[in-house]
Amino acid sequence: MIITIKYFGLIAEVTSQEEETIDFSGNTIADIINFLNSKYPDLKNKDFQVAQNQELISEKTKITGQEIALLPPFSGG
Amino acid sequence: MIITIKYFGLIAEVTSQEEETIDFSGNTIADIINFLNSKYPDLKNKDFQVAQNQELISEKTKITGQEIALLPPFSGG
Amino acid sequence: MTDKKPKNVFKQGPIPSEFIGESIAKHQTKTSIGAHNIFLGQVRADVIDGKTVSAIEYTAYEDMANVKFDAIRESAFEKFELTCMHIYHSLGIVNAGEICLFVFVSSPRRKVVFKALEYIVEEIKAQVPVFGKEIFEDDTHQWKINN
Amino acid sequence: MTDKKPKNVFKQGPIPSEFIGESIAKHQTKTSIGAHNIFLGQVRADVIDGKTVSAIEYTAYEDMANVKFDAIRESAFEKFELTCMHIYHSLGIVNAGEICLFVFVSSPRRKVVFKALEYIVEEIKAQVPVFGKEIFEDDTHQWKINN
Repeated sequence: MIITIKYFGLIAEVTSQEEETIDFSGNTIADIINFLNSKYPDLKNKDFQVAQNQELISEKTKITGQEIALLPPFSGG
Repeated sequence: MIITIKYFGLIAEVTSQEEETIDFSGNTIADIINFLNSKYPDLKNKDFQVAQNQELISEKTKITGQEIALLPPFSGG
Repeated sequence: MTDKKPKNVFKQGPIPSEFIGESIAKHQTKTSIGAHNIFLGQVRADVIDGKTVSAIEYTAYEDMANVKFDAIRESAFEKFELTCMHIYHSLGIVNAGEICLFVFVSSPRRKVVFKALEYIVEEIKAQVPVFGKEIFEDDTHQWKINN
Repeated sequence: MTDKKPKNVFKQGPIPSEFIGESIAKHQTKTSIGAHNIFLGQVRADVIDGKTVSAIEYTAYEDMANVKFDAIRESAFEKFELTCMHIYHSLGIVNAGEICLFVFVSSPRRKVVFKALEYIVEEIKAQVPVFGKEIFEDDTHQWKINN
């Protein structure tokens, strides 16, 4: 499954990029977090939420193959 | 005792003036209100507070001979 | 009451939107401020018994009003951690749609400005001897009463 | 989520005080309005470990943020009797003392605007994916976190 992953703020600093497209065979958001933790070991210490299709979701949520985003703590305003 | 009385808003309409100076021999604010009620019979139906020396006071307050003001309900802002 | 004469809060006529913009601009040198909160009172074209309000004419017991505004300002500075506070109120004619009250508070942090602004506006409505004459389009009028 | 694309809340760079003044002026034709309440977020020159913040650089997950802003707007209109509501947020560099957030609510009566404005600002802080990078005078930085 082809997934686009977006990174923001501090998380984009850790991954050194703002977006990447990967071919991924896992089922849940937890699977993809595990995969990203291996690829970017510094991610493990960071606080972030995950959005899929622009909605915040939990680790148990199934991947639907659309846009995933890793969002550090919000600091607007 | 010479007293300056100021009228505002609706009260100034009833008295047809914004200020007058009277020579008055009563003791309390109640006395002056009785006097003004006789002079301006339409005052009786009106809602107002009394200030003396720019402080709101009750009818029992003694007249100090300074500035008295009859204030209808506030409607600033 | 102190001997110092309180600041004059009143402005003749409506408060222009440009004046509000300029007040905001003046605060940009104060870099400890993180949050501003502004209240604006605007004259409504209320319809009362089929007649439309075209303007409010404001009068005030000015000396007492300025003392009261000053007391509200000091009380707000005591209650809330504010960097600045400004209050302006119109006197004379303010047409429907124009601004008659401008209250501006600033603080390092946001939570305090909401509480402070509401406190100040409610105090102004309750404590300050200002009187609004609602003038209808046919030149009749009625005296406004704050709720 | 509806199919209609949400309004874009973001503006590049700081929000000018003139823009705020002009927004106020535009509401003077709406003569059912009696009260406006405006919140402005301003960038603070905080001193952190001896270094002074000179600017915040804002980025956002823009599509999601605009959806969230839209949801906050709809929710506020449901909860409160508002005539108008406007939200603007900066993207990119906003220097200390400049304005990064402008929220503007208007209603016939005052009581509702205080509650509505605080609700909207708190929702923005909590729900909208915007990220502020605090840039120090020596060009180092840290990522801001809302409290």
